[in-house]
Amino acid sequence: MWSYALHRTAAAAATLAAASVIIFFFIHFIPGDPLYVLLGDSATPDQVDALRSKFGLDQPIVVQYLRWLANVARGDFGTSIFFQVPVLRVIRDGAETSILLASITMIWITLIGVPIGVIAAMRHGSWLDQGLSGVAMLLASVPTFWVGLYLILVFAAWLGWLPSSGYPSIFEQGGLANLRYLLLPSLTLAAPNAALILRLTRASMLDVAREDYVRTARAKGIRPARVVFRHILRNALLAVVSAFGFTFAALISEAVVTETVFALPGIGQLVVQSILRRDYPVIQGIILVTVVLYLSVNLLVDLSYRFLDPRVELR
Amino acid sequence: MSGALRSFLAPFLGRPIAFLGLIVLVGLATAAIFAPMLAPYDPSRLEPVARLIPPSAAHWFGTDQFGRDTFSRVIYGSRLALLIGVGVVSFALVTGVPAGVLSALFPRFGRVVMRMIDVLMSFPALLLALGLIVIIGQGVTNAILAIGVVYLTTTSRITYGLTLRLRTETYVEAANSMGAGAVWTIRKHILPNLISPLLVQASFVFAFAQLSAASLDFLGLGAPPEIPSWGNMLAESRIFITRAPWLLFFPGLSIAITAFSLNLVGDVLRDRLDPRFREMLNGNRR
Amino acid sequence: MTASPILHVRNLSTRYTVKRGGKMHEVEAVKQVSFTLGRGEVLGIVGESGCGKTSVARSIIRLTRADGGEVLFGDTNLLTARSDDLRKLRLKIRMVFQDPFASLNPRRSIGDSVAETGDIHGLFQNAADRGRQIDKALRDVGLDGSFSTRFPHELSGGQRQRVGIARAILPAPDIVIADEPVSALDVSVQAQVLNLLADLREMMGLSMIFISHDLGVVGHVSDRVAVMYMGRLVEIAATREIIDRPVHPYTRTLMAARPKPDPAFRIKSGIEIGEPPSQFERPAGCPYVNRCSIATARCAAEDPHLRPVASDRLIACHNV
Amino acid sequence: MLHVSDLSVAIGTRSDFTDIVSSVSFEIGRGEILGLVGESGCGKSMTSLALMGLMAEGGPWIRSGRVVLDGFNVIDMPPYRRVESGHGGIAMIFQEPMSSLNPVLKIGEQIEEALAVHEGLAGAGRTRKARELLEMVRIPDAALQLGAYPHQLSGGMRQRVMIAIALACRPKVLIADEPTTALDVTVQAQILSLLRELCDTLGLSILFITHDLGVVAQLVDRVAVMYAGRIVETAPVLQLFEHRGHPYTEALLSCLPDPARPLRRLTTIAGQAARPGAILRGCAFAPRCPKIAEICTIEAVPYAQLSSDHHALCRFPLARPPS
Repeated sequence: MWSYALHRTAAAAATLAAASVIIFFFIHFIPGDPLYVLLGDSATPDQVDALRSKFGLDQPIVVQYLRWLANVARGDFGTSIFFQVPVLRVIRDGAETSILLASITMIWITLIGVPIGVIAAMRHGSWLDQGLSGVAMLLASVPTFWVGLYLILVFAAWLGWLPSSGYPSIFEQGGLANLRYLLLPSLTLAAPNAALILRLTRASMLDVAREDYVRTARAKGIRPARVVFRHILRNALLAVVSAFGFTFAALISEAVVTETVFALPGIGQLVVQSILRRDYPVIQGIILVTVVLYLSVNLLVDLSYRFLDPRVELR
Repeated sequence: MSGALRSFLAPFLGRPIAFLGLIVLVGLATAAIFAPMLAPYDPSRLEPVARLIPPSAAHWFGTDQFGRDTFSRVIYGSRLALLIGVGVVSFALVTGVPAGVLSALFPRFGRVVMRMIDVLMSFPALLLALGLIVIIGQGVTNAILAIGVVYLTTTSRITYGLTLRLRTETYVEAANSMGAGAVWTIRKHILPNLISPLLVQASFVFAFAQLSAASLDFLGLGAPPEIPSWGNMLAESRIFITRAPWLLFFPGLSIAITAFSLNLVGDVLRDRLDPRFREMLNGNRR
Repeated sequence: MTASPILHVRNLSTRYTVKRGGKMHEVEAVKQVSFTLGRGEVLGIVGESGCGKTSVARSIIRLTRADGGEVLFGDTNLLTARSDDLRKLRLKIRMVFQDPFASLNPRRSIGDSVAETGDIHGLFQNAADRGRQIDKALRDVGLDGSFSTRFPHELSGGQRQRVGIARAILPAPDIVIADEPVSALDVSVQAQVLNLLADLREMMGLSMIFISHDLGVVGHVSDRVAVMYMGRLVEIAATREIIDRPVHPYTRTLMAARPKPDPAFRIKSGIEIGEPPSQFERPAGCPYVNRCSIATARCAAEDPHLRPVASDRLIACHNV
Repeated sequence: MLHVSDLSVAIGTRSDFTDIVSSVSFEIGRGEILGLVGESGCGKSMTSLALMGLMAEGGPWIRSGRVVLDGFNVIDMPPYRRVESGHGGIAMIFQEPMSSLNPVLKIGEQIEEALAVHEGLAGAGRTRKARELLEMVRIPDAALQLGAYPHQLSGGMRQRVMIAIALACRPKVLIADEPTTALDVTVQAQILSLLRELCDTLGLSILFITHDLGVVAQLVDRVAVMYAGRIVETAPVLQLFEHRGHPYTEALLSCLPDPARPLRRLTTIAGQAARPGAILRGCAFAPRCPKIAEICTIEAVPYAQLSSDHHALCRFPLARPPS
């Protein structure tokens, strides 16, 4: 039982290790002396010497990498050039927004994408099916920020129901009501990805419906609705669950744009600001955090597969 | 030649909407090529007097805050869209396909390459592109390269899966049993059977590249402002969202129609594919 | 009637490593298989799925890497042949495959597929010569030249199998290894292809290894029959002997289980035949031990070797 | 027990259709095994799906015919509606054991599911009945196997589970669509003997569909030979093998390689198998028939009665060879 879980975890760790090497070299790839890249052009000489010894920049590259890895393990991602505070703290401030945004979006994707995909598949070929598939394809072809801007135009500017930007934390004044700031952003982020999940659910439902064991179930005299939910949906969801892995990746990517459109104080917007401000340590830190987050979500999806599909032991 | 054309068009004739998709793509290409003739105004000519005019007979799509004609800028924008699409697709195919094919046919080489691809795929798409742009700098070519790397990973992974599948086909084994070398197998058996699945992949990559490029432009990290691009136009329109909604509508619609048509064409071609390959092409990502 | 041998297979062994339940398993697909093929002879290899009959063929033609033993064709060992020896092997020993729908590349014309060997090894002087050889090969298998410009999807299963045979015989080979060539065809089409193979055998003096799970077909086509079980050769003898007087317990079971197309001879139902063990729990000693009606303690301990029991019959069993 | 009369299945639209099964009629008595034999594309599997009411919507549709089970016409009724109307007496097993069981459900669950529908048993009673069914189909340590998943069983074992599931539906008639084609010959022998045993002990009637004339000879009581969507000959199995009335049956049997007389050329059938619907008038086998006459291609062909229960769809049936 454990060999599969251990095997998958080891694979994820190996990928993370390899990714960390690339992330480490990120600073060195940037044109210019790594010291001034890390400290900014107006760094004072003693700041430069302090940093050189801390990261052992005069040491061979492997030692530098290990030194960097040790620091990162301890949570020391270096100091933000712009904010002059530890990078981790900058990221932590933005974490709440991004995590809440991602979670609410995942809920929308699951609530909208899967059920409608099932309905479209059950009504295969009907007007409803073609309509839903058409809308899904349209949503999957539309730039995220265009959807966002239009939601702002309609719900914030014209109707004034919802705030168009900003996000006061739920721990501050206003409490949970502040979540309404995330309503439009999460819908913007959910639209294209829910469309993809809808099309995937529909396609895998239709594939499974053609399988022999579904014909066996019908031959047993089982009512159509029960055949759909007990036999077709259960197998179709296997494909959908495995798609949640890369949907989460798409989510992180588009969050960068969505947070910029809605001026949300999340990690996504932070990356863009840091790039424009040439705040490289923060960029490096964010990339590392998102890669760790993404690989862990992928690992979770992989491990959950173990319980959904009994054949997985064979793999 | 007409035989190949007819066989290419065949899937579209049956489905009117898909045919529409094809027509839109042809329209995009014509707009891009004949932009100077089609655009009524010089896209970058400032006309302070004609600032923020709504769509009218003189300016079909209205004008922006500098008095530039939106319709002309949309027409010229199709040039960049085509350039980005073709650039990203060719980069992804030129690098991804050989990597996928060779990795599948030479397992020792394959294990290393596919591991590297896995590592690259652990970076969410836009972050990978942004990271690359930070290193190689902004600009159209760099944007194409950055987005190209993102779709190099999915293309090589899909090609790897397809080639692994093709390698076990009986006709490839028959060729091996007759003494066919790797080059012959690739040229005569693998590549010809990769063409239609890769055509499907190319349409999806072309569509996603539009969206990624627009995002980069919107974040101000894509094409420089002086080049008319749909993404830049949207970024600039943000401030006038309520006063000049047409600035938001037309560029966004152009991106959506282009991406939608390409997705449609990709879908239609995918339905004609051998069912065993169809399922492999779901692994795309934005 | 052993004609002078054209092919010697000695102690051929092939192992696959298979991933199952997270662990790697070694499966002995072919274990110490030895036999000779006479010039102009048809040797049938029969056995159930997973018995290694296809692996033997794939090892000889080097589609699969054998782990041990040797295959002598004339004086060259095919398993280690290099450059022009290997080229000779590719032209002299040809293979016909089972599935007519998968053995032809859908994107290439019938002519190109038939001429593939010639194109690879440069057997054609010029395009005209190539066209002639294609037409001749197609006519030899009962099709006409017009097929060369058509594509696989325009042909029936039987026609495609004929194209597969044309591709194999184009370079006038000495040996054709046919791996279940008619199993995917209907009875009426099967008869046509079997007649074709018989004609080609006479016309070109071909020696053949004919692999099938269908005893009726193998019995009809072969001069001698080898029976395989769990990677081993358990019995080999003249066809008449195997059909009328099977000796090895497994061969007897196989003969008994075959549904003869004659309602007068019905299998007495209920005879205990048991299931072949999976490749992964291979019993020690003789592989047939736990299904064999005459098994003794020795069978469970010691794996029997193939030994002659009559003028031209070899058996791998302690008690026969 | 089961009467099928004038069953026709067509493809295409209601106005412009082609019959892939045209006016097929036969009966199966209690405890009798009727073999439906023919080459691929002759419509035998389509006939079985039509009998079961498993026609997928959008695909071929039943144009005409009656399927009377114990006096009740169940034509065009999907299985669940037959069960609800109390006439669910037909069960079915299929060719591919590898893909006919739901890979994510335990064997026990898939049997109990059928029991729930047909027997209304619940809880422990249902599990006990499922175990009994597994024992009835000779699966070793049945209790353990209830908890197994399909991928853990061999092809032969899975086919036995399919039979157990069919038995759970308390059938009067079992339709078996090439159940042993994908199995090895030794495993096939056991499945065939199991089916014969179930016939004798439970009085079960079986419609056995196959292309293998050897299996027909070994198992069935009566045979119906199909060609291009039509039944061309029906007879008790011994009679059919001795006196082949229809030229196609004669050609089919003489194509069989017979180890007893090796190395002689097999007789073959000229031409290609008829595409369904290609032959509109006269006899479908005419183009390939050695005894073709002008009238064969024009007039509709009547059934010739060769003996009380042996008839052939041929104007010039073959005479009985001197015994």
